[in-house]
Amino acid sequence: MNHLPQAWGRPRDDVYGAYDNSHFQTNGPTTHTQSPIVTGTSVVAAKFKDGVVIAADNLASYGSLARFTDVKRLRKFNSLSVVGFGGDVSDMQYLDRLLNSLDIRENYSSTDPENALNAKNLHTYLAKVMYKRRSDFNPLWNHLLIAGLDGEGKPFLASADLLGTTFSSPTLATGFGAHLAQPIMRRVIPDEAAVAGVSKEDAIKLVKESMKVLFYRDARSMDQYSIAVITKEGVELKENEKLENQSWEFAERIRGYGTQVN
Amino acid sequence: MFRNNYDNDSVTFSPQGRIFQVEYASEAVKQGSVVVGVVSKTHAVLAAIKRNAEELSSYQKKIIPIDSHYGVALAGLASDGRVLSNFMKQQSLASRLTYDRAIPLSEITLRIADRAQTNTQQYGKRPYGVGLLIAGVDAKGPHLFEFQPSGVTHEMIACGIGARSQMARTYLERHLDDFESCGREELIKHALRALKESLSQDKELTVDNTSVGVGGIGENFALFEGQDIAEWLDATFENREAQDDDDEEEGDAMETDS
Amino acid sequence: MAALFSGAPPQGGPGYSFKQTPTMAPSGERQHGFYPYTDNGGSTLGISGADFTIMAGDTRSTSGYNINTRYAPKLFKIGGEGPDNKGARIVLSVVGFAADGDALKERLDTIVKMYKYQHGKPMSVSACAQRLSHVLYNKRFFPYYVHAILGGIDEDGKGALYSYDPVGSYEREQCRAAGAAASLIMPFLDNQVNFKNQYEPGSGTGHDLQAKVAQPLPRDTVESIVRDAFTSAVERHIEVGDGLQMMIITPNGVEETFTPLKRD
Amino acid sequence: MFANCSRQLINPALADAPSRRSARRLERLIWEMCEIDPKRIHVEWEAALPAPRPEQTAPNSTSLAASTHPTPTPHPTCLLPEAVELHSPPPRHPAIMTSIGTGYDLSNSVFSPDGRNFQVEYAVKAVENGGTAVGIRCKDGVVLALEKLITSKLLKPGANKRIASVDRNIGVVSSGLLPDGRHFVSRARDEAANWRSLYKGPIPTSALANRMGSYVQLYTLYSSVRPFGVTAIVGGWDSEAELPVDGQVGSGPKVGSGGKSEGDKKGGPFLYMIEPSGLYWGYYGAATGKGRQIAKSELEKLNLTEGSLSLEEGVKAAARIIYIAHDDNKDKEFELEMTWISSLSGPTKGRHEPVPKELQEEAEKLAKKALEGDDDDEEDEKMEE
Amino acid sequence: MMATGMLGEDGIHIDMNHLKKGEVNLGTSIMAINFKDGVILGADSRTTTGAYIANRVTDKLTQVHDTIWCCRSGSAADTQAVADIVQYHLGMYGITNNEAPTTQTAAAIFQELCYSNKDQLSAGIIIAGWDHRHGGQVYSIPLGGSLHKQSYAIGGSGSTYIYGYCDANWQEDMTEAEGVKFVKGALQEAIMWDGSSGGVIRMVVLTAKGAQRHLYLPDNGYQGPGKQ
Repeated sequence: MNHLPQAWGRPRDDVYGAYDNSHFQTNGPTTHTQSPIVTGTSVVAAKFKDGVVIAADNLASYGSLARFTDVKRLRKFNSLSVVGFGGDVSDMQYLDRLLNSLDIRENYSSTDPENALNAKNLHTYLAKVMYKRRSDFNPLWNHLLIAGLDGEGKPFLASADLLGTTFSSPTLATGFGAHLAQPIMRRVIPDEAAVAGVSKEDAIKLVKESMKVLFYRDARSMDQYSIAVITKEGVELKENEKLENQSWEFAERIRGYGTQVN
Repeated sequence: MFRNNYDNDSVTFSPQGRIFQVEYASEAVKQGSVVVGVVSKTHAVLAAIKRNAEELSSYQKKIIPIDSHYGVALAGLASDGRVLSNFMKQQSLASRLTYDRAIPLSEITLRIADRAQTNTQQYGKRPYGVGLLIAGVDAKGPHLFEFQPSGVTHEMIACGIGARSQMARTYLERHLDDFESCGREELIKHALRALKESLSQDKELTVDNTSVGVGGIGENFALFEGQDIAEWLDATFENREAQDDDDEEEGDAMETDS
Repeated sequence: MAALFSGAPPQGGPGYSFKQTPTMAPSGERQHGFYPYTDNGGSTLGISGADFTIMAGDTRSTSGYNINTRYAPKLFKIGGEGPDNKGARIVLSVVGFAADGDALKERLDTIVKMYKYQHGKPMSVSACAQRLSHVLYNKRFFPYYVHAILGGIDEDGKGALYSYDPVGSYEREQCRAAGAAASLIMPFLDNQVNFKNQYEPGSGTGHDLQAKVAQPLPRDTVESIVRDAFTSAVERHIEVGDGLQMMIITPNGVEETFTPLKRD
Repeated sequence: MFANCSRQLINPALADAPSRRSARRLERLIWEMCEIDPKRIHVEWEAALPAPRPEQTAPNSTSLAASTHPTPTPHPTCLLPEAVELHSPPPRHPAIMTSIGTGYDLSNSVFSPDGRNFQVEYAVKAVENGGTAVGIRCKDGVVLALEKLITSKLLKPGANKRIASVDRNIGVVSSGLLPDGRHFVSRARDEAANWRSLYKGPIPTSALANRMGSYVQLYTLYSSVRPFGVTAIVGGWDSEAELPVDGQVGSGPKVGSGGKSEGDKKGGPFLYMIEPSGLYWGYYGAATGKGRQIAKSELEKLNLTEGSLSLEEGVKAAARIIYIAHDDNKDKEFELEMTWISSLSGPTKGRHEPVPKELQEEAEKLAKKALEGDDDDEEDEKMEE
Repeated sequence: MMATGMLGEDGIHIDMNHLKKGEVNLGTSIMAINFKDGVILGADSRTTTGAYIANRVTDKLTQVHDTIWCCRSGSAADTQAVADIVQYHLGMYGITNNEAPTTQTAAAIFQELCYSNKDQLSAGIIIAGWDHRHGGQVYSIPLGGSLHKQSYAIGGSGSTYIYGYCDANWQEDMTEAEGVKFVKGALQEAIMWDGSSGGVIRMVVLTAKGAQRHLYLPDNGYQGPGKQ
């Protein structure tokens, strides 16, 4: 259960025992330890037959403080790809600028869609950036999902984290979402073959349902979120969605604990 | 010692605004044996004459496959060509590794051209003495680029550089409109015929002195030499032995031209 | 009250707490409390035969108790033509920290491709094996955290298999299992491939027992050993499962197969 | 005194209008300045500018400490009499008119006894042989056009683009040595990227022109390099919108920021031309290359200073001017390349893009018609008079 | 034990132990708001070294260009150094480009410094500026060096106590008097509940008319003297 960004990049206690920091202090004392400060929580995404749906809420937390409530964590790169950011917001902004300069460079010679970087190209690039930075011991404290279409126009969804680890799956979620949203989404889309049977509406419903569960159970989440759908028609990005159909009425029936009835 | 005062180095303009050193470098290209390139809607073909220094020596390398989607043909200083092709190979691999993308041909051409340009604006460097034809396929289809020592590059439909290449270019210009719709085999034939035009009359294209590079949509760029090209040579110059036999063949008309 | 505010993860492992701060005097050095490795689980194995080598690996990728994905290949063709490595005769398997594994794979692939470009012929598996050792050793102070196995066909046409530790020590072997379930699979291979603890029937008892002599196994036998090894490992190790990827390297090329494993 | 003059020299109000009057004023200024001990000036600009490096690194690295441009250095080449002469023909000094054979023209960075740098002048000759390039600053955008002589039938038609983008909103077209033009563009892109990495927004066209002027000028200072064999026209649209800081999140008050001054217009079209000496001016209409004289006289007819020409009219005018300028060269075929940059509300939404095929074809058709009907037109004009 | 980030155990306050021994800390309440005619910056005046008040009349409102100011929180030394560098850059920008830098430019440079030196700095900065073209703007750069454009921003240790106050009382498009009242009310609360904030309330109002300082003293219930 190490879903909090603060815990990313630490060795797993269950495998390695409590982390002995002195390993990295051999030559000289330490100054500030880098760690995420202003953070975003989960990003969730699912493929469907014609594309990918991706969502993330609009909250940036400062420890337990819900500090910024208008932080859009989905970024459209071009008409083929969207990147979702979990983790540190300052590093997210760095990556945003990096992608901006990449986009400028890519469009010097032409804006032809044939030559545009597709989601797969973008994922490879970002994974390299993440791995390079972790190898420099100066990681970008993010967990990214890259959603879009690959070179053949097929749905593409893959992840890259602060260690440079990459993987791809029909449904993906970062942070708390890996625990809470993935099981929900995997029930509907268990494998690559199942993607062909999922419509855009199904996928949107599924992702929205996951966002709701995350809002119920993730203490660093909020009920306003961004959601993007990437298909051949392009990117449809909505940045001010509100969670709908929440269920709280049952609180009425809950009284005290144990045997109390009034 | 020099023809004039302005041709000592590549950082001096002549009063007419020319840079003689760069122009002389272009002459080096004309010393190299001829190479030609042609593209159709689906394929890109390079063909080259290989020279051997003497009867018993091996033939030089004229066509170099760089990445699976393209290759280059060179005319001029082979060692300069090797430097550039190594650079291209590195850049191509880097593109695959960084973006998982085959480097666009226009991009790789620009990169070597920019390298060549610095050699023409700084003292102590000399321009490259090699011309290249870069041919292959990228996301936007087949392409052919010409690179000159000055750093000038052009995208071409067909091109020939090297010794006596004017003859090849004349042939290519004459058939310019045919190339676009050519199939793979037909395009190779055109390339070989153009190549043949540049040979002095007593010379023939043989399996020993000819190289062919072919790339296409859905087909990796590959180099063909030796017996692999025998069939093409036979098919292209089938009238070598029996010249008078068929005269409606275009190739035939060409033969009588020369 | 402090507990309510705590930014530390719920399980409160000592490693995750915010509470502790550096006690030593600061200096200009850039230092991070950042651990650059993780373990992505999974298992691989390789067995060489008389004229073939089989490499295999499951396709599960994990982070702790999470399954990242059910399909993340651990087997990679090395040094073929183009991005699909057509015509490759060498296969690398990596297990451990997947990002390092991918980086190692790309390094080796680039080396083998450049070798072919510069020398005009494909790299032999023995040369490739030695290069891989060097690549790992050169990074021994910040190692690729992977257990690599390299398979191919040697210059005599025999199956070749090399296994590596993360810092480049390597050895040519008959068979090797690596990764999360290595300790489960390796004894099984010792017994089934190298015939450890197998004796000639009727050769006697006690010191008279004659050990069964290991010899190269036929391909179908090896394939079924591999399947058995993985189906068993899946039962007993949570980080192994989802799918079995196999690559059979013969002088004619590399055959690739995929079989589902249990996804529990 | 020196500092004062330099401030004026980079004053956009001055640099913008290429009118005779302001050119004279500048010229006077320059001469005033030349009366200052030239050695002192020389030392000052040498010290202010970094030496060119073998690799084309930016003089301003991305690190914050050393990142600002070595301004407020004035545009040093403006101080060179030679540079002035390029613009206003009669030389002030009794010149040794011939350069050849004197030996003063064999190396860059060497002054002749009458204070000229011949290598720079020879570089200009390289430009004068290039295809004509034109830039027009219209009221709602900028048009760039280029005459590309077709050197071989084998060239792929329409494929060899030569007008390049810098950042998203700036275009560069150059005349002269092609590879030098690419070098110029690649440096301009680096400058724009450096600007972005510090200021997190697009570089203003004027700032780019200034930095490129400085860069080109560096190549006149050292004997180890040669001057650029290009004259480049830089056109851009500086966004009129309120730009965010790259990467920022959040958007401020929903009602918008308070306290804006009404009618304070910002951004708009800009056009500069940078010469091999490093000299640059702002223009309403700029032309360089072989047909520049004809092009300039045509540009003057457009009354661009009035600022009434629309972008679409500009496209048609540019096409026509290139066709007219080419007329002398009739035997050679050419291809017309045109790009434009409009306002955010215009067709390109503030980006530098090729002119759409349909519009370009229409413009070329009109240009050809204008060329054929030249005689008629003249008659018409007479009648109007 | 584990070395960690710069947040205190509540995940909100700056961890005092991260400051160098004897380092002066702006345990602070700072804020900046947009209003009808521009922006208002406000701050308390307490500077502490541990529990000792090193300066009780600190000015935490710093001018970095004609109409661009910032509020500093965190290490006094760090934020002063950052503000000085930004001031240099903006001055340079104004001269070289013959045009005053915008608030965006200032925010960009502040962010670049805070982000790329995040390991060595403890600085939480709010930037507020006014220019003809964009009117008033408020940007916040919290600890990690991210940049947030906001309609109003609060920062420093005291800010945690006034999130509720500000959210409840915030209105867009306030008049100057309303804005001053809002800022004063919020800072009074912060000074009241945060031990690291205290002293006088300083404000700067930035509008087309330029910068106008305000001062409010505790001994008259923050009634005056007002405009300076």
